[in-house]
Amino acid sequence: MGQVVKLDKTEAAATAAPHPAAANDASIPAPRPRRKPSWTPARIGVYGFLIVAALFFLLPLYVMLVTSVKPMEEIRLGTLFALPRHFTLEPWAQAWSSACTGLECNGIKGGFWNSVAIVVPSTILSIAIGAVNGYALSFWRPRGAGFLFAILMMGAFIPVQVMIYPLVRVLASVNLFSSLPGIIIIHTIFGMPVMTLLFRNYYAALPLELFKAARIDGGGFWRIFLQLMLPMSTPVIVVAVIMQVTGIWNDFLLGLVFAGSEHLPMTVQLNNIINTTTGERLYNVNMAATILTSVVPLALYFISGRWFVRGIASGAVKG
Amino acid sequence: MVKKRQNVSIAAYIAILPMALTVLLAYLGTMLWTARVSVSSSRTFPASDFVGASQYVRLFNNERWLLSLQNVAVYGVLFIALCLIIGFLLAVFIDQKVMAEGALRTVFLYPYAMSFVATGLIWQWILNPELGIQEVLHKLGWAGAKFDWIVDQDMAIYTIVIATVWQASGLVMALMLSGLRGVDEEIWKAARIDGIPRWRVYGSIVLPMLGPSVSTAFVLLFVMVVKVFDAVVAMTQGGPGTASEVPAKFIMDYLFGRANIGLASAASIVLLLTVLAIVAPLYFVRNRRAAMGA
Amino acid sequence: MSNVAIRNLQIKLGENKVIESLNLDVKAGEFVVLLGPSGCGKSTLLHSIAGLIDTSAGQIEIGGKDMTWADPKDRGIALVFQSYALYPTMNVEANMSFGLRINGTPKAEIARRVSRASDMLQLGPLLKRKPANLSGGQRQRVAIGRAIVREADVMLFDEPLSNLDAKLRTELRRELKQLHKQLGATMIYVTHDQVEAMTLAQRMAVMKGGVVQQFDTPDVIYNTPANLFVATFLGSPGMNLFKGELEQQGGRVLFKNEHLSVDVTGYPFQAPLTGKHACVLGVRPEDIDVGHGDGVGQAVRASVSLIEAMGAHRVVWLDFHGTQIAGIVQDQQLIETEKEISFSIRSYRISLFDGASEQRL
Amino acid sequence: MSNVAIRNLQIKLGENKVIESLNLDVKAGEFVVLLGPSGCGKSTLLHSIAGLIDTSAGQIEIGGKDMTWADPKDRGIALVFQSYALYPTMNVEANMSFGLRINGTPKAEIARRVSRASDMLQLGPLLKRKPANLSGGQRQRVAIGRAIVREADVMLFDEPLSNLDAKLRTELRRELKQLHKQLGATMIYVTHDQVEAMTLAQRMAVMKGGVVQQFDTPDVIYNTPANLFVATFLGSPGMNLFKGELEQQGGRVLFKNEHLSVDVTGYPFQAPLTGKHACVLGVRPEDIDVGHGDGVGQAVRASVSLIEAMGAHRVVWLDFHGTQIAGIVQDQQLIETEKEISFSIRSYRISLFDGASEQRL
Amino acid sequence: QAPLKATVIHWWTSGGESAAVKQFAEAYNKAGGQWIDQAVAGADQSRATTINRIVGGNAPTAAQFNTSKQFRDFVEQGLLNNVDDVAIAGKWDQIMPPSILQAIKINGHFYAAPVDIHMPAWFFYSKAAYKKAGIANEPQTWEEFLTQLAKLKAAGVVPLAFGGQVWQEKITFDAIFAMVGGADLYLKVYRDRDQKAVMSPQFKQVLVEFKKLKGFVDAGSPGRNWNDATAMVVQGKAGVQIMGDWAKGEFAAAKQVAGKDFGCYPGFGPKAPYIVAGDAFVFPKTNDANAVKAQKLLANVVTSPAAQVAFAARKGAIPIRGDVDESQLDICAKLGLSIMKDKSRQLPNTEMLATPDTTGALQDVLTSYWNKNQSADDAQKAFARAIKGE
Ligand SMILES: Nc1ncnc2c1ncn2[C@@H]1O[C@H](COP(=O)(O)OP(=O)(O)OP(=O)(O)O)[C@@H](O)[C@H]1O
Ligand SMILES: Nc1ncnc2c1ncn2[C@@H]1O[C@H](COP(=O)(O)OP(=O)(O)OP(=O)(O)O)[C@@H](O)[C@H]1O
Ligand SMILES: [Mg+2]
Ligand SMILES: [Mg+2]
Repeated sequence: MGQVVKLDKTEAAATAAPHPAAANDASIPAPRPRRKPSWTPARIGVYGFLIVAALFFLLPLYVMLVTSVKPMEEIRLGTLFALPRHFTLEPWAQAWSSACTGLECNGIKGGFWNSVAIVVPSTILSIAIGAVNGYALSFWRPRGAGFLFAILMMGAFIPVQVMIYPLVRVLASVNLFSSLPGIIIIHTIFGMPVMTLLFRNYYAALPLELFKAARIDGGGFWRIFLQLMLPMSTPVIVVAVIMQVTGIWNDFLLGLVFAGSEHLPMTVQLNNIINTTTGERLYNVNMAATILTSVVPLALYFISGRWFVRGIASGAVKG
Repeated sequence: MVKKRQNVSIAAYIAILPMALTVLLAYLGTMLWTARVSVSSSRTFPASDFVGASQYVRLFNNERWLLSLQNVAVYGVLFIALCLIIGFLLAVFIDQKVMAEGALRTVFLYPYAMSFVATGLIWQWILNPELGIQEVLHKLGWAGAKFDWIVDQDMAIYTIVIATVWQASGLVMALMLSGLRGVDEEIWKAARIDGIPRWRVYGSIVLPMLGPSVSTAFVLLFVMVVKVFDAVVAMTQGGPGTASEVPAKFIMDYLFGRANIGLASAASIVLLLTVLAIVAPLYFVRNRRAAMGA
Repeated sequence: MSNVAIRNLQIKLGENKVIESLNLDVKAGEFVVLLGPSGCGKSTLLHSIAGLIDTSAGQIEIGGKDMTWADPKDRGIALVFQSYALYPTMNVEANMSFGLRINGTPKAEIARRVSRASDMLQLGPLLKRKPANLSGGQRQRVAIGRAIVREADVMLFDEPLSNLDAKLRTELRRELKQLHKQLGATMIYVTHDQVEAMTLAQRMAVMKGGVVQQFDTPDVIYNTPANLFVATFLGSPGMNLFKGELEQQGGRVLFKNEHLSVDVTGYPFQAPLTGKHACVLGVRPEDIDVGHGDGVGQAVRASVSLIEAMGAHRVVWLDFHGTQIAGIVQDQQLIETEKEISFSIRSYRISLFDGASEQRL
Repeated sequence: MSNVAIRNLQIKLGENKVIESLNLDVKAGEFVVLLGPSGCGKSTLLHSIAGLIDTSAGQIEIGGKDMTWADPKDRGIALVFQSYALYPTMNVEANMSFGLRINGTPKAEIARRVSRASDMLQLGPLLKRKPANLSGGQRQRVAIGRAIVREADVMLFDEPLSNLDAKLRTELRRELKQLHKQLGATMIYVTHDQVEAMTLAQRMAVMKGGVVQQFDTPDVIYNTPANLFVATFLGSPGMNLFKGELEQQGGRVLFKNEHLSVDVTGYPFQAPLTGKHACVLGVRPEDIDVGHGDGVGQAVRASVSLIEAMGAHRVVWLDFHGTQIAGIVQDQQLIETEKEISFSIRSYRISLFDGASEQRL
Repeated sequence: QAPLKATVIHWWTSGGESAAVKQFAEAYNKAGGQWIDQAVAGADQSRATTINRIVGGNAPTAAQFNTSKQFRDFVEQGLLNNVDDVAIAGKWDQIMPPSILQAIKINGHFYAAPVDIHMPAWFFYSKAAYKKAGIANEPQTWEEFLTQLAKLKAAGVVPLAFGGQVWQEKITFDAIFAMVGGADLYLKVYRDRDQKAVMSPQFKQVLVEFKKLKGFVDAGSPGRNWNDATAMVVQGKAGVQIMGDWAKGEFAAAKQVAGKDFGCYPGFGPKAPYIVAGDAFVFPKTNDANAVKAQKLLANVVTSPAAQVAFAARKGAIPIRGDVDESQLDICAKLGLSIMKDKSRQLPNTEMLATPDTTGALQDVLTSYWNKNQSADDAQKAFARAIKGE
């Protein structure tokens, strides 16, 4: 990973040119003539759009946040957008460590490590398989792979819930039902269509000549994949990680069914807290719990940006 | 006589073995199983009898199912179009070397991280004429303001569009951004020399180059459309009435609450065939073009 | 050391039949240069030898074995891509050593070969750079380096020196020649630089539209081009052409047209002549004697339209009844544009072509 | 018509100071060729003139206006990229016409320009193809086409003909010259082909390591190189060099070393000489008279180590006490490798350089 | 001897429900067992989990279902153990209401242990709102109820706090049906699926009356969650809500006291029918002797009077048996318990009478009728088709 970061830096410095605003990011002590005033109308327009869009996107989060720090009496008033009159962090504490999810009243923190134990291997495995599939489909095209892929893509359109019953039977028949490996396999299966598609299309956009050069160099299937294609895949891997971590982290249905009671992810708890049918609802706790649960994917989103490397294949081919 | 193709490494076949197994055992298997169940009288559990097409007959006599298909068509067109447009725009604007890029990216992506059970409720509140935006406008003195789509038979489906676009367009943005960043800088330079305004470069050069990313995003969104469920349940429960019913909710209702997996399976099969009917021609056209051009 | 034999090769790209039916026999250890106009299928040919393009028909034999459908890595080849195709995420050193690392060459040997190549290509200070941070010529050198470190039996070069400066190019030309001697590898080399072609080639294949026009030593091709195309394609400027007729006048053969008459009796016709014959006479610029009849040919007069100083010599363009004729002047005589001047053709150095088939007579 | 003036330009790429402090004054309508070894910063210079690279210091003036920070599109320039940078999703025609369509050129005018360019570049049958389906040379021609249809005031060419065959190259050279005349545009042209440089340039700038070494007409540069670098960089093969000393012997000036003594009394020294002087004598291969003393210089003997036949002439490499000396032989005399032969230096054509500073004396 | 482990899947996940289920767990643990809790929010989800666990060979000891036809298929598939021993020893036949027995006793065997009784159609009203509208007493007839709603409306409060979700619409309809149409018609329609009854003018009248409520709900009702509706009553913004007795939890959370801050009544007049619903545990088939023992112990414990009343008090429900100490219960529950003693007033809810599939179809019909501009005639026809099971 360290290597990738380094690449990011040099890329940014070397390719500053086409973006006017970047003129001032190389630090040179001597006073430099400015390329342009920073605040051109176009620039203002860019920020204007982004700010408006950001406000739209943030509106629900704002409501969630203020709801999560209000006592229930205030929430019942129905003043959605008002700031809390009695600010309280009690709901957050409760959500994290004392909300009841059935008999247990330990909040959502209980399943945290279970979630981690499911997410990490599932993400890695599903991305690895998706990347290999995409790579094979784009560059090697083994016979029949196209057909398999077509069916795989069709499978993406079947509601997960419909597939659960038969999959339970299959996994039960190989003694993997209700186990950690079982849930990892399940996530890999359900992630496969989209992961494969993602990587297949990404690789389709890379210059074919690179693959040819590697073939001439004697690279076999795995060599080319590991040493050439994977390092060039950072942007798409980021997208894949975002999708898989979010999807798997937020899943509770599959976790509930396949993970077995020792491995229930924290979202099962979250669901138990917020999704009660006939019990009373503590909206503030619900919101706090929801935000708390999403902290891991959010953190990931925030730090993932540096791997959206610019011009990853630049300098490779001429023409 | 002549082999048509050069040897493909054995490793390639080994590498796609997991995919082959998954496809055969999980996907093809499930599809066949579902097809089988759909011609039985299964209720809570799969039955092994054969009742012909009666589940299908019942399905197509079911007004709610037909309405669901209709709704999802409207929803799908809008949702996909808006997500692609907004996602692309966000990616483009974020790509302008803006300050706080990481924060903005997170802002646009965060809805994707949050359970719709909670955020759907928030949307329900925000859109509710007694609580949300309309009420705020009234309080601000604009008494005539009206924004009650969520309780309006004709408009409810559009509120689902708003909320789900809010949720998914960040992902499209990320996808597009990864594609954008892959465009060779030299192309940008050439366009600057040619005096092409940035927006035209995005429109005429970069966007076509993003073809694969767009098609990934399209398929992804299409899958989301077919499976849209959480948002509907959290926001409108399919209502008012049946105004925002969608096929996935129909299937889920029959699968669990109404314990009729025969009908649910029939619906799944119909849904799958519909998707196939839409996607296959696209796929065919693309392949043809690939064969002729690139 | 492997020979490369190509038989009836046919290649389609998309709808285009790029190569129709090509035959080429390269001996083991030979240095063959491929020459041909832009888009004639040179790169396509190299790629098909390397196994990167599927052949539609025909056969490719390398080292005595049929390799038509063999995997690129089993063919024992190295290839310099015209478009470089460098690995963008690897630095120069890794780019060069990738192939060696793959086939398990010992570390020390890798280091030796890479350092030799980088010395030869003057890449020493750039070894840790990524391709994106290199100049065009530097990238090209990395592409060459990647191929030569492999020390393969058959080495394919696709315009490897096109983006290098003349000095470096001269040096590398010599280095490549040496490499060839040393490794004894078979080399097939595409270039547009005729000096390169002439100095490197043991044999030269001139292609046009996917067909080999002539395959022989550079000398033979330069001096006795097999057809009009080869004649005009080679040389800079190309051969001067005069349309006319061959006439036999009592044991002597004369080339005649409106303005010119050249005695070609001594010409080594490949087949005996019969009667009159529409024909094209070709003569290289250096065989046009400008300024003084040299006593061999008949001196005629033309006006000077352009003089190009080339350093060592001058190219003088003459307007001879509307056709432009190029002559090379080595000495320091005073020549001025727009003035009339006499020139003559060294008739013992001419080529004659059939007027219809354009083949050499 | 715009002049281009560059003052104290400094450019950094990443950590590298690629251009340190460069000055160049190109007159309006002039055709200037940039020449320099691979990686010396030619492309960087063109890109900075085009406004694609930010300058660290210095000023760029185009058409009399300070354009250091102007947008590329406001500079009135066209640029052929060394790496082509074609729009991959557009066909050849669209690639060429896109810029014109954007700036609202009338349709008829676009059609006219595109068809003229495609005729000139022989791209006619390829207009509907995408770049991916073109050969290397065809892509390069599209890149040229895209620049020339713009008919900009300043046209920048970065090795535009490097991947074309000699014949096409000669034709295009002439066409470009014509275009230059016709448009009156200022042209700055990077090439490694010295024939191209010599024939096209009104003035020529020789660069090294981001610094202009000499900027003058081709003739001046070829015949009186300003320093050792320019002397050896130009010419193919480059100038032969002999190290030695200058001695004044009663009114006469002699160049002397162990094996050689040349009378250089007639040499046009730029500054008067004083005493002994470590010095390098340079002489071009064509000024080495091989096989017979021509009576001007003193004939010495060396052994022939290599003969390169170049068609019109031969390059003879002589081993003169361990140094390789190149001579050009125009006539047909018999020369054999490994035999001894005599040669002489035309002393009225030599160049002398200071032994330490390497500047011309 | 090791304690008898019992894994129990249920969907009691809210605060009040958790407190309730804790009573069962403690009672079971005290009786020598070990309760292993598996809460899964959402009734559908919870039942689906049970199914999958059974299919996957990892069945729980007990699982929650509604006291209804939901587990009929399990019985038919032979996937459940019966608890006849416990039922006979505990004289369930005598102490439990017939509607519940009807649901759990299949082919003469007891396949479920009922744990509570919910009445899904209570009327909760805000005393503050009633005061504001000048209403003194609870309505004795449907007409009076409508008048009160009109008064509330005139006073500027939302008369009926309503959540426009299908199941809430169904609850409301069933309440009106039982009240306006009477128990006979109710049973004829739901139990006997009597087409004539469905097509009768009386039934049509029920539909018409039901739709009248539409005039008393606010614009924001569609899609609203039940507890948001309850909040309106709590706030005094709305007058009445028709909802199950679990809504008391919301009032309690807002520190409101039944009889003081809000009122509750199960229907109009002294003979109003009392709709019965509830939860039950089923016991998936197992041959493990210990597990069977655990199932029996569990069935025994959860139906015992002490556990029952402790559970019901916290859950807001009423016990399945009358022979309990009422003092722990609130006044609504006490009222319910006393009504339950009159068997003639007991009325099973639809789930007990019809398959989930049919119930669902009825919901679809009603939601269409409620939300669209559909005539009562059309709705009646659709209702008839749905109940026939087409
Ligand atoms: N992005 C970059 N970062 C750092 N150094 C760079 C970068 N791009 C080019 N260079 C270096 O800058 C120098 C000048 O590069 P430039 O492309 O201008 O050379 P050039 O004269 O055009 O050479 P060539 O004839 O090989 O094309 C080279 O030594 C190159 O290695
Ligand atoms: N993918 C393709 N699809 C269709 N035609 C193609 C494709 N690639 C190349 N061609 C055509 O095939 C012909 C031969 O191409 P090739 O690259 O072999 O030429 P070349 O001899 O190497 O030319 P150059 O000297 O310009 O590199 C060209 O006319 C080109 O237009
Ligand atoms: Mg080529
Ligand atoms: Mg360059």
